[in-house]
Amino acid sequence: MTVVFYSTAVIAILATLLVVTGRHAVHALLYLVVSLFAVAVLFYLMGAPFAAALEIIIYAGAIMVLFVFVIMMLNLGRADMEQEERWLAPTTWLGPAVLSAVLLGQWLWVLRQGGGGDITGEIVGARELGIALFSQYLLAVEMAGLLLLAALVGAFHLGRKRREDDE
Amino acid sequence: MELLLWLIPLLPLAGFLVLAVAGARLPKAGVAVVGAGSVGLAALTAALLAALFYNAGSDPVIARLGPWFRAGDLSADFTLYLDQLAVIMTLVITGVGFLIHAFSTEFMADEADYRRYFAYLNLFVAAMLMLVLADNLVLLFLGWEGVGLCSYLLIGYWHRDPANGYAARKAFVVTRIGDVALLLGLFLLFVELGEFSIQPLLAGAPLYFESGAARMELIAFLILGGAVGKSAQLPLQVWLPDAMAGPSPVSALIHAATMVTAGVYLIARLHPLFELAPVAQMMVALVGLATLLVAAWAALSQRDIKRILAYSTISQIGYMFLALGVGAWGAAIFHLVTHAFFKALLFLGAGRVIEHMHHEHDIFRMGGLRRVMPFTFGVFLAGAASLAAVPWLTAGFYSKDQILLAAAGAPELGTLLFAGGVIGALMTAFYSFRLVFTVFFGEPVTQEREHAGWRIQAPLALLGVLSIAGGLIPLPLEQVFPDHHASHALGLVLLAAGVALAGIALAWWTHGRRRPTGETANWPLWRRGLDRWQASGLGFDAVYGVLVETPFNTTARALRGEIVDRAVALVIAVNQGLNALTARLQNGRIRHYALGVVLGVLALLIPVVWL
Amino acid sequence: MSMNDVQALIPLMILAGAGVVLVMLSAFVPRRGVVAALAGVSAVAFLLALLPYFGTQAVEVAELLVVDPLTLFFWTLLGIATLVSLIWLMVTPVAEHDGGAERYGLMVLAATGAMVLAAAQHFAALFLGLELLSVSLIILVAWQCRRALSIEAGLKYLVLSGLATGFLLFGMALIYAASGSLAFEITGRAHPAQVGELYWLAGMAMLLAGLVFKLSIVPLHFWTPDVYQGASLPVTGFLATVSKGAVLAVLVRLYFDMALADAGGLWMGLAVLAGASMLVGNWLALRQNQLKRLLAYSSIAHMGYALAALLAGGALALEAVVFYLAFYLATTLGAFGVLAVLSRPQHECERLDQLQGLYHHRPALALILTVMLFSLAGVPLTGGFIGKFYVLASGAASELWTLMALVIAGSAIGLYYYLRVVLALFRAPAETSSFRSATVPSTIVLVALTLVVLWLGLYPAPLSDGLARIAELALPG
Amino acid sequence: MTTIPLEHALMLAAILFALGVAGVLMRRNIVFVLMSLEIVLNATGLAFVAAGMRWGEPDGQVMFVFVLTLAAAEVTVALALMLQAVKHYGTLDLDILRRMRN
Repeated sequence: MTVVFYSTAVIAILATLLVVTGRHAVHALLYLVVSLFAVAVLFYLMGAPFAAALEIIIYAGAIMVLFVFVIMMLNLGRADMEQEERWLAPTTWLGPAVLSAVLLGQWLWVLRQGGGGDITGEIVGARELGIALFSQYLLAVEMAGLLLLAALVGAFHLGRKRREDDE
Repeated sequence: MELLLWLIPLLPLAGFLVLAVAGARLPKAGVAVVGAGSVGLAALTAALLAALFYNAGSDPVIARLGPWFRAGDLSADFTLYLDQLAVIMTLVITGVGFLIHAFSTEFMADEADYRRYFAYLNLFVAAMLMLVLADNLVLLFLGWEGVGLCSYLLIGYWHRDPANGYAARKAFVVTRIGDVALLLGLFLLFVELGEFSIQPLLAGAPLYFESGAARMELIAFLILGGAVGKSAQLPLQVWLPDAMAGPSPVSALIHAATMVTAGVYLIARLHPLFELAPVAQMMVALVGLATLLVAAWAALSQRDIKRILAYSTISQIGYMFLALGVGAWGAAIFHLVTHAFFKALLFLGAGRVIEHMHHEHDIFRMGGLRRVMPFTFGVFLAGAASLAAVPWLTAGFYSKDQILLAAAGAPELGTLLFAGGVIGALMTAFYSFRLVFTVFFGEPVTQEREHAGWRIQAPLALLGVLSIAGGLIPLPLEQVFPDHHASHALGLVLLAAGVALAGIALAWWTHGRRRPTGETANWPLWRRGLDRWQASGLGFDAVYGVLVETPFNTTARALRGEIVDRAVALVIAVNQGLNALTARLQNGRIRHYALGVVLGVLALLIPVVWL
Repeated sequence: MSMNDVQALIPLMILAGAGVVLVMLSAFVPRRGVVAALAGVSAVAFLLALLPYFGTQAVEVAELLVVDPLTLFFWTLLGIATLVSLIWLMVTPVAEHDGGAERYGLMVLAATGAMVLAAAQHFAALFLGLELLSVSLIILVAWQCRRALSIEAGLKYLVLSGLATGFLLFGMALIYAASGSLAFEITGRAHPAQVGELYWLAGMAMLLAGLVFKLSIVPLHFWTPDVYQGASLPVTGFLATVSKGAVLAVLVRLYFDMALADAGGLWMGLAVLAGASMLVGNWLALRQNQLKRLLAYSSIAHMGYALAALLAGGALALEAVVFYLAFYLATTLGAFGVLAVLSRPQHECERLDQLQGLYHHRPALALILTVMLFSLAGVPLTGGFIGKFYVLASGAASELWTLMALVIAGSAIGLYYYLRVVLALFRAPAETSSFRSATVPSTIVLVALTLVVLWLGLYPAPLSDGLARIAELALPG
Repeated sequence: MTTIPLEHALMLAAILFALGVAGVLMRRNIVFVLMSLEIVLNATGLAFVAAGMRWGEPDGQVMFVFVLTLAAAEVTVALALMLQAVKHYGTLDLDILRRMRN
């Protein structure tokens, strides 16, 4: 199992790397889905099957499909790929990459100190999660609902196609 | 008495509020009545209060209006405190202030924005009164800020000319540098003594600090920094001569009764702190000495009538600092009072002259005004005599004499301080009468005769009388200041007197006696040469030129003003440069903004990980 | 959840319910005025619902929220600010197609998020409150989708705020990993003793970075001027007051509940950022002629001062921050109010030259704006002076001389650009300038705000005493 | 069942997070920037779940659910905004969106 964990982790990292450096939007999106699947597997391995399911259903399912729709609407083609090629000149990415590496270095240095304990893989499933959500976190769930409502209103207003826009 | 005390600053404040809010509906006469009347009433109140105060044996009066605020251990109330020092300051501010207001009602009658002028003036007086009457340092700082704000508003208002924008900025930057120092000093004081109320603070300081303790010296130095900025002393004197473009009565108010004397008052008020900080106190004396010499020297070569007076203000305040520095607190206040009289008079008189000459400021384009402006000449002469410290006749002589004697008696560097003061006195007498002779003597440049109503004549006359006789007014300060033993050597007195007379004589020689002569073409050569030599002031002109004008102009050109001027320009430039730099980073690119976010995270993360 | 809990949440429920109802209602009620009025009523109802709680004990609500005197104070403050923002939203004229009534509902939802934030004592509440506030705000910022600037501002805010939220969440996760709890106090107690102290500290650093992003602390400040400029005036006002106030509120609670003053490196990092904010904010504002950007830069500096006060630690620091917030909210709302009142449809009053000579046409508005600018500059007799004084007093009490010197120097620079605006108000008006006159309701609000600012400057003692009591209760020991 | 050190799970989250940050910093195309933001949020979700499992509590997963909610809400608004931006600026290039600057 340990082998599965680490190999999945490597897959997640590689897929994510391909997303970040990708040229073609749809390809990048597919790599992102791969990465999300990998993370879902990790969730499962860590003993969180429900989280794994959510990761696939909502993240890889709903949210990514939204992306696909938009990319299709924008009809990104070969020209855009060439443009991406030009935008990704070393002068653009070198500085940010170094900075991100410094950040990562800091984190890894902190995490290497250890002492965090082990994940035993004991399962905390949908039942416990549900109880927690609807007892002590009930208020938070309500808040999440409001959050979604706000986003809905926003998307409705911003995405609305108005008659006068067509002129 | 408590109520009366509060009335004094509140009356001009009320005047300001009325003018600011309802002034638009008032006719000019109404504005004049409110503007001058409020200060006049304050002056009357002050006089009444002073009478009561002295009758009651000069015991301090404390008037608490109510609490102001409290933050932790720190609290400040709206409380005024009247003692012998505050009484004198109040009388001078309201009295001289009222005379200037009264003068302005007629002098400024043609000004389009009469109302705002008086509103600012009233606010100015109110802020200054708050400053001198404050019982705690926070209230004092309120007055301090108010005075600074008013001066900035006035400069900003009158400087329509964009070229003068620099002057306004300069005044702003320079006085702010002083204010930063002052505020730091006050907070340091608070942290050490846990008190903002002045009297307990002054009483507590000697118990808490050893004389010469490092913290005490630091505090005194910071306070001195504030005083130096506000009172235009070296090295922060540069803003004052440039801040002259306002109308003359404003200059009179800034230079005589308010604003620049704030620094002198502050140090005098906090003198026990300076007594505990001998190094800082010596610094006060040296700053004063350097300032009085440099400013007097600068005044020697000015052509603009108001700039001469401006430099003379800096120089005279240098004398006050000198007195403070040698512990002659009473002498400093005495000179502050007489200076208020004659400097207000001189500025108002200069305003009359400038107006008469149709806004000509250059004294060398004037002349002979004695004949056409006899009244102005009379009072101006009284003021100039007092400034020049004409011996035994004028108020200025008595106050300056006290300072010089005190300097001579100083335990350290007494000779140096005295000698510097005497040289300054010589220059003072010279430049004041150079001004008088050039402007009022010789051939008249105009035949137009002056006309002045009583609202102009009465204040000038009164100030003239005070400039002469003001030295006889007793200024009891024994409850506030410790006794000061000054030297009383008759020789020194005579020396000071003689120097003043010599300066006047010199001025007569170089600028009074010499006037364009008649036809000389058919004189023999020797006679022409003699005449030219005589006409050139027996060579004094050349000496004058070599000793004063040339070096001053050269240094001025070389340094474009003064070194400090450069430093100020540097402060401005640095801030503007940083403005440009930071603004360039604000380039609109999300990616760059996101870099900022990551940098911020790192800025918090790295110290956590590595410290 | 007991009855007691429910009771404590009534004000919050009113606000949240009103938000939902208003959003729904906007679809059916075509009249903007009706929705606007209802939004105002809901804010008033929220404030009225607070009344019964004054003088009661602290109530913890299901671990997530706590309603104690400090919360009540913040709620009152933010409630009033919300009400005033709603009024500015009403009085600012907008082009017809930008005037969707949903804006009122969104603003009420954002306010709900702010209230949750101010009462949060648990990371879940912090996170959701913050995001409800942010997401609603992003939409409000981008609302005028015919203006390119509005969209640009919305997108900038969204991307940067999303990134900051990422750090915030990762920080929370690390703290949780180290301490096993998401409640402020429990994790705070866990910090010195437990294993993984470095986890805890690094997590806290990232959490704080996410929070100070919303306060526009340098160098996380870059979004501020662009978002301020792109949003419409009332939304900017809301962003500058309610959003910053709520984040500052939760920062105060975090700081004291988690004893951050003892975390040396963290403290040092925050101090550096606070100092940088004071200087950079003021430098940026020096020559700015765009009023919204000017206020944005000035807010950077002001949040730097507030953070410096917090860093001093102790009861006095708590008092100082809360007082500072109170004065800052009143003053900023006043300043934005004057600008909002002077705006025209599709033509907001946002440049300095548009204000030139205001005094000669609308003396009352000019005087009100002058009071507000003086207050921001910290001129005595206004609330700003006392606020600055509080900051300095708390700094002096902890002997933070460098920070104090920076506060004083920053204020010295700051005065310059505020006075620049004041001078423009009193200068002779330009030929072409014309000014709208204020309506009666906005005049009343503006006058009230002015009186508050002056009251805070002239007689802050009652508020100070109240804050001292609150601070005593909030800080055990 | 297997045991995994918490550090390793968190390190993975950190790496994914850093990759996301790098994406936000260096991509000019809005679509990629938004995807990078999703990576960032997903990484925090992973960290939460891992931390929750280390304590054997559901709280970590609860936070993950909320993160998921936020991701959904944010992406909805973001995509709508992106379409508007394309309409106004005619490009997906974020560097062009800089009409507001000093």
